[in-house]
This record gives sequence, structure tokens and C-alpha cells, in this order.
Amino acid sequence: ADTMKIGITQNNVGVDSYQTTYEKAFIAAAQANPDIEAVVLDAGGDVARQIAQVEDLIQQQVDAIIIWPTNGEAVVPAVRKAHSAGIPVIVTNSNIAEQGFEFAASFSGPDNITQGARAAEIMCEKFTEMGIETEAQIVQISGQPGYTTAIERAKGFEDRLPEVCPDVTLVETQPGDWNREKSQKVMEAFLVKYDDIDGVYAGDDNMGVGALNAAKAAGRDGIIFVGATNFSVGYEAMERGEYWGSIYQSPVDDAEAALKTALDVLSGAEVPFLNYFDTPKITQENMDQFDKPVF
Amino acid sequence: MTSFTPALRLQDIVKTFPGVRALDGVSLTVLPGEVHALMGENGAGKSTLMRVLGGVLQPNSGRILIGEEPTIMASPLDAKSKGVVFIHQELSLAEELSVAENVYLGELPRKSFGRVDWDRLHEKTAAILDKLKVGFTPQTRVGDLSLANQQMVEIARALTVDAKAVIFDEPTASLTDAEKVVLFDVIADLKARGVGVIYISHRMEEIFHMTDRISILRDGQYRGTLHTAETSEEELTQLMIGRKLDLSRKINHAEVGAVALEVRGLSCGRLYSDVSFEVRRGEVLGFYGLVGAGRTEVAETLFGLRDPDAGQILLDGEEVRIGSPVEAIARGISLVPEDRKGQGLVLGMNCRDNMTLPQVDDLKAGPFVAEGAEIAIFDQYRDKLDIRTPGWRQKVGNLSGGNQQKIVIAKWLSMHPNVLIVDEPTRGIDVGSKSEIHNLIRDLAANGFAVIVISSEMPEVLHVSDRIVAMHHGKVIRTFTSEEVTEESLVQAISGIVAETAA
Amino acid sequence: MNTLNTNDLLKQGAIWGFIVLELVFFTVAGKYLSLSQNAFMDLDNMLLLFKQSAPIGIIALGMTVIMINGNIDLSVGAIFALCAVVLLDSMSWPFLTGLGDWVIPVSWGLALLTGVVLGAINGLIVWKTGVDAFIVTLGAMLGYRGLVFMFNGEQPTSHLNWTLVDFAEAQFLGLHTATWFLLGVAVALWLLMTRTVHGRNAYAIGDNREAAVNAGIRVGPHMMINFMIIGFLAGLSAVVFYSESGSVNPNDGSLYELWAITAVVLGGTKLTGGSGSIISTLGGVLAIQLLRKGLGHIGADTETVNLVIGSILIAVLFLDRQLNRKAKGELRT
Amino acid sequence: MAEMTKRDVGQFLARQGILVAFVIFIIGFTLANQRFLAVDNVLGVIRSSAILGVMALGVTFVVISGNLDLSVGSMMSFSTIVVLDLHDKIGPSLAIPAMFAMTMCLGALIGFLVGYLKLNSLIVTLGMLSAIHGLTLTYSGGKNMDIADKEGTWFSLFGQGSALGIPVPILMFALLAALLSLLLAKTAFGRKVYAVGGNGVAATFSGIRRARVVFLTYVISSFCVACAGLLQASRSMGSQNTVGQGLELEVLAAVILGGASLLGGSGTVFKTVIGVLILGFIQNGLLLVGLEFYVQYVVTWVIIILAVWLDIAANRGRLWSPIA
Ligand SMILES: Nc1ncnc2c1ncn2[C@@H]1O[C@H](COP(=O)(O)OP(=O)(O)OP(=O)(O)O)[C@@H](O)[C@H]1O
Ligand SMILES: Nc1ncnc2c1ncn2[C@@H]1O[C@H](COP(=O)(O)OP(=O)(O)OP(=O)(O)O)[C@@H](O)[C@H]1O
Ligand SMILES: [Mg+2]
Ligand SMILES: [Mg+2]
Repeated sequence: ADTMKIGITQNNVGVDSYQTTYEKAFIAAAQANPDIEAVVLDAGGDVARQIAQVEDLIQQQVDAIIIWPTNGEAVVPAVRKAHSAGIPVIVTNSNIAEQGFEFAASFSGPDNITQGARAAEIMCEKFTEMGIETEAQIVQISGQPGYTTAIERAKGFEDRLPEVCPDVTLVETQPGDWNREKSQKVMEAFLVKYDDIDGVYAGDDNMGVGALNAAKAAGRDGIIFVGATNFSVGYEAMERGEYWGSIYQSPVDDAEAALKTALDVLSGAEVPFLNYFDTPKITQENMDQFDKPVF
Repeated sequence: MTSFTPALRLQDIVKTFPGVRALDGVSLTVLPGEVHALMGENGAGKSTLMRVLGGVLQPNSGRILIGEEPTIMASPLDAKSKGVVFIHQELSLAEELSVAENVYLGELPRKSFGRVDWDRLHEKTAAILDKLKVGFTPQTRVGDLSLANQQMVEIARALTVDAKAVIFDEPTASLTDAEKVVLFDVIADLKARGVGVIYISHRMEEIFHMTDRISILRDGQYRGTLHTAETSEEELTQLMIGRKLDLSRKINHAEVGAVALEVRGLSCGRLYSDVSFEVRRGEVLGFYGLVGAGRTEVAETLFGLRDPDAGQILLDGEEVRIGSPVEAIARGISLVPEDRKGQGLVLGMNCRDNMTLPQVDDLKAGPFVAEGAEIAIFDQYRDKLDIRTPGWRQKVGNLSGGNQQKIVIAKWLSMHPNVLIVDEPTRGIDVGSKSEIHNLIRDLAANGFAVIVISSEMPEVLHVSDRIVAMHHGKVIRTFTSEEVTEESLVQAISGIVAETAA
Repeated sequence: MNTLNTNDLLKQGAIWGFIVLELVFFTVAGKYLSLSQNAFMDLDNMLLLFKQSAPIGIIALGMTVIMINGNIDLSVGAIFALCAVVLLDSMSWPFLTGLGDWVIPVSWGLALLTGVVLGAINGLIVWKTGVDAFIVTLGAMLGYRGLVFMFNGEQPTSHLNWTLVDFAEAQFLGLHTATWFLLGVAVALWLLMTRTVHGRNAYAIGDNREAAVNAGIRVGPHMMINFMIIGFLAGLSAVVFYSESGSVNPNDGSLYELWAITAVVLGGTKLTGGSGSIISTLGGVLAIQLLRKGLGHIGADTETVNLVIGSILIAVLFLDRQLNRKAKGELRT
Repeated sequence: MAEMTKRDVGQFLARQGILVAFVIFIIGFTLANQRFLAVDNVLGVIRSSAILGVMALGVTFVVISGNLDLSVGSMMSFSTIVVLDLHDKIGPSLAIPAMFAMTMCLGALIGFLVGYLKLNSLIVTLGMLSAIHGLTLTYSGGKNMDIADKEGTWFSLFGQGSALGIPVPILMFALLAALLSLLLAKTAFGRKVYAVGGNGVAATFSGIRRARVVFLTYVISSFCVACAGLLQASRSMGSQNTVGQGLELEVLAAVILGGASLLGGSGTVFKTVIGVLILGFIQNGLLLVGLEFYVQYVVTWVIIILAVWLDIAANRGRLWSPIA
């Protein structure tokens, strides 16, 4: 069979274990398929480098390009370039801006808005169960400022919360930069500042666990922690009963879905534009239905 | 003295620094066409006064008059535009730039759009260099020149503008005799053109050779002006340091002992070759030569700073390889380097710490440095060398040039070396301290140390040395004993003339 | 101007030698490791090299001027981002929308002006307070970045204008728009530094500041002008790049200062000031971009890329020193 | 006389510009939020500043000797990841010395390159920043590193324990600061560090082994980084590969804020500690007041420049620079 050359340019691999696991999974999946040769690139979080990588991939005449945008809007012209060179572009993990939809073949990834909304629901359900849904106060620790994923999750959460729990107040949001340590510092300050914190929503489990560590160190019990992208640390904390819930999202699924979408596009199959893979709620109650995340 | 309108006047200038009253109501009048000497001990305030005149410093009070017009020297450029050119005591050059760019630094000739007019620049510079009879071109990189030639570049600046007054702050400190002659020609020329020249130097022979009047500062105060023709060294010294100085040549040859250091056929690249000599305990060996003769390089090799290509170094009869200053110091060699700012001192450090730096490892109180011992060393040498400073805490960078030099000397004297090498030890040092240092050098020898003195001042070499090595172009031409040496034979030797017949 | 001796030539040649080495290595390695049938030294790929070097390159050229002058500017990445924000945001300012596509030059002008002003602020602080440029611009790196965030919170600022994108993607005589800007800036700065009084004075100030002061060179204004130049160039870099990409994240341009400085030093400019060359910096920029492209070409993974780039930096520094090794017998200090 | 004293006080205040700025900030934040000066909060801030602080102590040595160290952040990630990984493999009592050895090898490598080979420290440490990051990623395979049994180990002592009511990180920071302060201010080695930074050539001419001194400053710096890594790992018992990313500039900012000159030859450990605390309290204070994190950037900018400006203005005796 003809080998297909697929190039991928990722956002920032070294920065967290989700992205690293994604890269590993992608390479593994590509190697498992004898018909695929993969060119794996990483933009290191820099838009300029990503655009250069798309240009390089076009120049190398790959058959398809998968892009994990560093900035959903800034890469649109680069995607258009690939499009006009006749190379289909598959967007992965977080979507590009709408102006670019006409140039992209397909998007594959999680629905971050829904994830945020689901996190709000998890939190609200727990409060209702505890009977504090009328007066609960929560804080939010968001992801790295400027990243689509961070923005969408926060938006999903903030929009959904008042719908399900109109009386819960979100008192403050600060970014934790996807960084456990930073998040721990932010939480320490929150704890000093607010006597009453009933819940914490963190943009991912890594930051959620940072916040949890801060609360433990300060001896503040009874806070409900909800995160996203269930990391193994989060999963363990849930096992210990310290962490309430999260959103189950596997980078392996993410990577495999992207590759599969690319193959579908190349084989000429009918592919829907938005290929969300499912990211279910995970809480202490249903966690036995999920494998412990590998990252 | 062609006119009675002074070229410039300074009136009641006061300048203070934190803790120091550097100038205390100093007045000075310079006439057109005169060479006016400014003299005083190290730290008397000469450079400070000139920095005030040259717009580098602003006085606390007092007036400056140029041609009887009261003016404010807001900046060096301002001073220059008012006809005052300042040749600094310390080299003030941009090494990466060409000679021409340095000579016209701050005033490069322009074409349209702010472009440099290279042709005009090189032409004008070449004309000046011609006058100075130097062996380099306007395009040469200044960093590639020797110290003396760099000094000549600095002097070339005096000839760039139509000056009313030119200040030379110790211009001869790093010149050897050949360039000095040229410099004196330049000064004579300026004088003939009716320019007022202010000349700062610690060298009596220069002062008496070419100045018309002498003003004296002491501890920041004006001590009077003398006509050179009507005064004597003694009177001057008396005014400067407040006491008489015994300048008589008192060579007391000590008991000369065993050979402490012997050098055989030492060579180092293009710098010098086949250098051989020996120094005995109790002896002072002088090194005399023209610029670029390679004396400094020999000293640096002995101190482990250069790797020789060939030859042997023997200490107390035993061949040694000196790989670094650490080893040299361990073997009892000390070097007072010629460039005090670059090589001798950590300017941002205080006086005491600078002085004890080479032996800080040995001054121990438990795991810590014994500060008491350090202060004792400092006090001892401050008194011995008469170092003027408000205290040991003063940063060395704030001392006057001469006092900085004394710190460097003290630093190496306090090591009690077996072999002491001093390179231009009295560069920029006032007469009083100079004779003090000469005496110290003699005393050291008398106490059984071997001393090597590298100097570009003939009187100094003649005065302190038991024997003199004359070098020319990296080669030893001759070695004289103090009995046989004459000024004439020495000059011949350093010019490369081998006088076979010399006695 | 200095006459070049062989030593100088060798010194300046080091970076070009390194580039040749990279080209050879990646061409050969690419034959075995790359998936691409296209040779690494394909003309289009080399043209892309120039284009891709532009964003950091334009800034690095300005950094050369700053560093020759004896200063450093760590805030360029933040200036770059802030100019981009102004560029893209101003395109949708209500009172400018009436201009149609004429909004483009206006926005460009505003972005460049922003760069100049930010540079001027740095320059003015360095001049008037006497605080070291490293510290002033380290502070500004944070401060300006804070301003970027204040502009639009944590959201990206976007405005995709296809006219502009087409212009930015255009090729004239085979060279991309960005390349033209890069080369234009290189020529202009080369002329500035070698031919003009300002340039020569900048060298003198970097070489020996005290001497420059003593000679009456007005150090402050020269430094300020140079900071304005690099501010302008950071703005220009943003203008060129964001005209094509149309959206700026508040984090964009972080670490650009470090890459720019790296390129300048690879080009042989002294960190202490007083010497350096614009053309060699161009070499430094190309060398870095070539390295990145090449590693991508042969399919190195993220860990390796980090390791290799780091080690190469040190290796080049080492090689450069070996090439410029002092003669035997030289002073050991 | 009275006037004189007044001027002296003024001079003192100006000279200690950093301290003054510090006090003003503390007062300001306290007025804005009374909890700022609550014992918990103060201890909390110092504890979380301790990691940055410990690194800054080491970098102070490097900066005084006239060099830079931009690799500390990435090196700290390395030590954190290594000690966490080894903890589960060989137990904490072996893991800690092993991690120290590995980290200090990296420090020695940098010290060798900068000290003995005399390569430019900015570029060398910039290169090492990237290279060590690559090394860490290779070591961990890019995964987060977590201690499996977080409850059953005494390893948490360093980051989370406390003695005499004071958290261990604070004790460790204080102890290291005291030791290093003595080393710098009172020993021959310290004197040499100042001399090498002040004038390297003169130091060589004075028989100081310059290369060795520079080498040792980097070893000290890496030792401090290893301590920071230990605190970090023990505090969160798990970590990302990028935990120290970006800290190099914060560390440098703290050292500069403390008044060390980047040209070398000046600075003290005590002042660095103040610099660290200022940064920590600003961060915390702004969070308490509820300002966006990016306001902190702007405030830090203003403070750094004001503090350094005040400091040098006091030294030269006039506010504005004499540069024409
Ligand atoms: N920037 C400064 N800060 C503090 N004190 C200073 C400063 N500059 C000079 N001084 C002090 O002012 C006094 C006069 O110094 P100046 O340099 O004018 O002496 P000088 O007469 O030129 O001496 P020399 O012959 O050694 O060059 C000295 O005590 C010196 O320590
Ligand atoms: N910058 C330089 N570049 C090349 N050669 C130099 C340089 N400086 C000096 N030389 C050469 O080195 C040798 C010794 O020079 P140097 O001037 O240091 O000797 P010196 O006897 O110590 O003179 P000084 O009286 O200045 O101390 C000469 O052959 C000279 O030509
Ligand atoms: Mg003087
Ligand atoms: Mg000499």
C-alpha cells in the first residue's frame, strides 16, 4: 500500500504530561500502522514556530497535517496555505477560529466548553447533596492565560454554574498556569483571604491537586475539589476521598482520534467537521468504572 | 607671556566628596602662551581641580572665567567648545575603535544624513600623527597599540581644536623618553601659538625643563604660585609637603648574597627572546628600555602569567616552572604590575581588602578571615607609605591616582617576598612618597631580598639600582653595574647600539 | 573604519562556517533520516529559512545595536506582543473603521509608534536614573507583559484581515515580504553602525563609556535613540508577523529576548559592548533557525531538540573561542 | 548637629532603599487587607518564598563573581523530578544524596565551562536551561512524577513539617542564608568571590585562582538548587517536568532587587533575602487585595526600578543620573 506521510505540529510538548503522553501515544499509533510515516514536531508554545512548521510540512509535501494550535486564530492563514497547497489539515485538541473552518478538513478533540459545563454540574450536584447549594462560595483556578483550552473551560464553567446552581457564588478566579506549584500558591492566598470556601474548580487536576495540598497544609477540611482532565494524581486523591471529581479525558484517545480522523480524511470517507471524543464526568462515586490515567 | 589678559581664571573653587574636602577655595590664573605647572602631593586635588575646569565635575562653589568671561562648564563638550581641552591622567580611549575615531571622539566630521566623513577624518588625523612622529596610522585599532602609543593618541587630541587652554594631567606617566621629547615639542608649539598650558607632573626635571610658573596645592588648598626661573626644587618640595626632603643619593650597598633568581635564555614568542640575567639577595636590579622593549613581559613570565617558549628560570639555584601567579607567590615572588587600575586593584573594594588580597588565605581566625590582622597590616603600610585616605573602608576607586599606586605597592610589600618585581613603581607618585618608596626598595634589598625595578624614568633607575639591564626590542643589550653606568651609555644601549668598548 | 586583518575575518567567519556545517550535516543526515523526498537545501526551503528567521531576526538586529552600545534589552518580547495587540486591536477601533483598507497603514503606524514609545521609556529610565539597562529592561519585561494582559485580559486579540495576509504572504522576486523587511533592516542598520556618527558613537560608548563621556559624547541621547530603534524594530517584527497571522496571545514573544541575544552572541558581538557586527548577527539568526528547521527535518523529538539546541549553543561558543584562541605566550588572566 | 543627624538618617534611609520600600509595601498591603500581617499569612509567604529564596542565595554568589545563572529554574525541575523518582526506587535516605550528587554534577559542569573554559555565562547557562530541560524530559519520559505512598514516608518532612512551630522550609532557608552569609562576608573564599567579580584580572594578578572561584560559585548555586528541589518535591510530593520553569528570572529579579550589581563585585546575602521577601510579599499582597495576577507584573516592574534607583542614587548622592 501507499505509505501516507502525516505531519503533526503540537502545541508545547514538554510543558505537561498530558501533552507528552499525547505525543507518545501518537507516535505509537503511527508506528503501529505500517502505512503511516509520521513527522512529529513541537512548536514549544510559540505561534511563529508553529507557522514555520506548517510551512515546512507543506514544503516537505506531506499528505496531511495535524495541528494542535498554539493560538486558534493565528494559525488560520497557515492552515489556508496548506489548504491551497492541497494538503488536508486536521485540527486536534483545541479548535481553530471559525474563519479557518473552511480551510480545515476536520476537528478532533474534546469539547472544552462542555467539560467546563460538566464540571459545574458535578460541583452543583455535590453541593445539593450536601445541602449548601444556596450559600456555597467557590473559587476558580484557571489554566495558562491565553490558551484556548483554559478560556473555554472557564467559560463553560462560568456559563453553566448559574444555570444549575444560581445561588452559588464564584468569588474569585486566578490563573494557575497549568502548574501545580503556582496553583498551590494561589490557593494559599485564597485561604487566607476567604474564611468560607466550599468548593474549588481547577482547570485541570494538576492544579486541583496543588490547591488540595494547600488546603491540607492549612488544615481546611470539607472543601469540594473539582478539576478537569483527570490526571493520575487527581485519580489517587479521589481514591483517598480528598478530591471530589473531574472530567475524564485521555490523551491517548485524543491522539488516536486525531490520527484516525486524518486517515479517514485521506481515505476520502465522509467525516463530520467536529469530531468530539467523549469526556465523561468522573467522581468518587463512579471512578471504579474508569482506568487510572497513565499520566 | 604675550598678553596680560589671562587665558583663564579659577576663583575660590570648592569641591567636596562625601567625607573629603578635595578643594578648599582654590584660585588659579593661567596666562596665554605660558606653561603653568600644577604641583602637589598625591591627593592634593590637582586632578579634581582640572576635572572641575574641564566640565567633568561641578564645583560646590567658585567661579571659572575664560578670557575674563564668567562661564559654567556644564560638560566636557561644553568645556571643549569654550576652548579647554583636557588630556586625562588615566587613559580615556575606546580600544575597539581606530586611532582616528579616538582622536576625534565626540566630534567626528560629518557629511549629510549624519554620515561620518571618513576621508576628512583620516586626513586630519594623519596630519596630527605626523606632527607627533608616531609609527602608526589613523586606521590602526587603538587596542593594538602599546600603552605609550595609546598615551600618544590621547595627546593627539590636544591638537584637534583651536584651544585656549590645554590641560595635561600627568601625560608622561606612561611615556618613555623618546615620546617625551615629542610631547615637549607639542607643548612648545602650543605655547608659541599663545595657548595656555596647564601641566601636572610629579617629575621635577620636567617641571624645570619646560614650565614658566608653578602653582602648588596642598590638602586641597592653594599654596601659592612661583616663577620657575626663580625657584628651586627644595623650595617647591617645602611648599608641597611642608618639610625638606633629603634627595641626596645614598646608595648603601648591602651585603650582596647568593643568587636568588636566575634567568637563562628565556624567550616568549615575538615579545622577547634569549633574555638572561640574575638577581642576588640584597641587590636591586634595574630594567631600563624604550617602549615595547619587553620588560613587562619578562616580569609577567616570571610571575607565571605567560608561558615561555624556551629558557630556564632558577630560584635559589633550582630550576622551576612557574605556571600561575599562585605558584609564583608560593615561591616568594611578588609583582607590582604596571597597570594599577586594570591589574593592580579591585576598584570597588575597600583599601584594606585590596591590600591583603594576595594573603587573605593566610590571615585566618578559625574558618574566617582575621580582620584584626588585616587592619594591622593596613595601618602599618598606611603609615609607612603615607597613604591618604579617610580610613580603610574607603573604596580604592575614590583615592587619588598616587594613593592608589601606594596601595598596590603596599599590597605586595606586605607579602615579604624573596623576589620583588616592581613595574613602574612610582608612576604618578609625588616626590615625597617617591623617595619614600625608593628608600623602601633599598631597605628591602638591605634586608636580603632580591628586587627587580622596571622603570622608564632614567633618574629612578640610576638612583635605586645596583645593576641595570638595558633592553631593546625584546633583547638584553647590556648589563651595567652602578659604577660603570652613565646616562649616555644607557641611552645608547636602549637604542640598540651595542657599545663594545664600554668600560 | 577598521581594516580587517585575518584574525578579524576568522572571527567573523566562524558563524558562516557553522552555517555551512549545519547545511552539510542536515543535507546528509536528511537523506537517511528524513521522510521528505525534497532535499534540505531545496531553494524553496532556503527561501523559507529567511522568512522564518524574520520575527526573531529583525529583533536580533536591533539587539545588536543595543549590545554594541553596551546595553541589553530583555523587554523586546513584551514590546513585540504589545505592538501586536495595538496593531490588531486598532483595526477594529470604531473611529478607524471608516477607512476601509486604509486602516492598515494607520494600524501599522500605531503599532510602530507603540514600539518606539516603549523603547523610549526604557531608554529614558536608563538615561535619567542611571540604573543598568539589564535591570531596567528585566523590569520592563514584566511590566510591559502586564500591560499586554491589561489590554484584553487573558484573551487573545485577533483581527484577521485577508488583504493584509495576502500582502504578508506575497513573494516579490522570489523573496517573501518578511524576508524583504529582514534584509532591509539589516542593510539599514549596517549603514547606521558603520557609516554614521551615531553608529560610531554607539560603538565608542559601549567600548569605554567614561572615555565617551570625557570626550563630550552625549551618552544618554544615543542610548535612548538605540532603545527607540529596538522598540521600533520589535514593533516592525510584530507588524510583519501578525499581519500574516492575525491573532496574538498575551504570552506571545516570551523568550524572544533570549533567542535574540543568543543570535547576537553567536554572531560574535561582545556582551560587554563596543564590538560586533550587524551582518554576523544575521548569520547567528540564520544559524538558529537552520538548526530548528534541520532538527525538524530529520525528525528529532522534543527532548532531543532541547538537548541539542542547548549543547550546540555551548559548543559554538567553545569553537568560537578556540578559533580566536590567543597566541602562545599571551597573558593568562 | 541636629541637621547633621537628620541628614545621616536620610542617608541611611536612602542607602537602605530596599528596606524602606519593603516596609512601605507591608504597611500598604496591611491597610488594604488586615490579614496580610496575620502570622499564618506571613509564615505562609515566607514558606512559599523559601524555594525561590534558597535558589537566590546561590545565584547571589554567581552574580557577585560577575556571572549569571539562567539555568537554575530548569535545574530545579531536574532535581525535583529525580528525587521523586528515586524516592520510590531506592528510598528517601539514598534518593536525597543521589539527587544532590547529580544536581551538583550539573553545577560543576557549568562551573567548568564558565570558570575553566571561560565561556560566556549568559550563553552557557541559557544553553544549559534548554539542555537540562531536555534531560529532565528524557529522564521522566515527560510524565509527571509522584510519590506512590504519600503518607508512609518521612520525606514530606522538608516541605511540610515544622519545628518549634516554624515550618521546615523557613528554617532551612534561614539556616542556609546564615551559613552562606558567613561564607561570603567572613571567609577568604567570600573575599575572593568579590575580588573576581570586581576585577578578574587584578584577582589573577593577586594569586587568586579565578577559574576555581567561579567554578565553586556554580557548585554552590547548584547545591542551593538541589535544596530547593528537595523542598519543592517534599512540599508537593509530586511534580511536573516544568515546575521550575521561569524561576530563573524571578530569582535574578530577587537578587538584583537586593542590590547586587550584575557587573559583579557587589551584593550581600542579607540583601538578597530582602529581595526575595519583597517579591514574595508583593505576590501575596496583590492576591489578597484581589488584583489580577498581571497587575503584579506591573507593580514588580515599578518596584524593581524604584528600589535599584534609590539604591544607586544614595550611593552617588544625587537622584538623577549625571549622564549627559
Ligand atoms: N569620586 C571621588 N569620591 C571621593 N573622593 C574623591 C573622589 N575623587 C577624588 N577624591 C578625593 O579627592 C582628593 C583629591 O584627589 P585628586 O585626584 O584630585 O588628587 P591629585 O592631586 O590628582 O593626586 P595624584 O597626584 O595622586 O593624581 C583625594 O583625597 C581623593 O581621595
Ligand atoms: N598591543 C600589542 N600588540 C602587538 N604587539 C605588542 C602590543 N603591545 C606591545 N607589543 C609588543 O610587545 C613587546 C613589548 O611591549 P611593551 O610595551 O609591553 O614592553 P615594555 O618594555 O614593558 O614597555 P613599557 O615601557 O611600556 O612597560 C614589543 O615587541 C611590542 O612591539
Ligand atoms: Mg591626579
Ligand atoms: Mg611595561
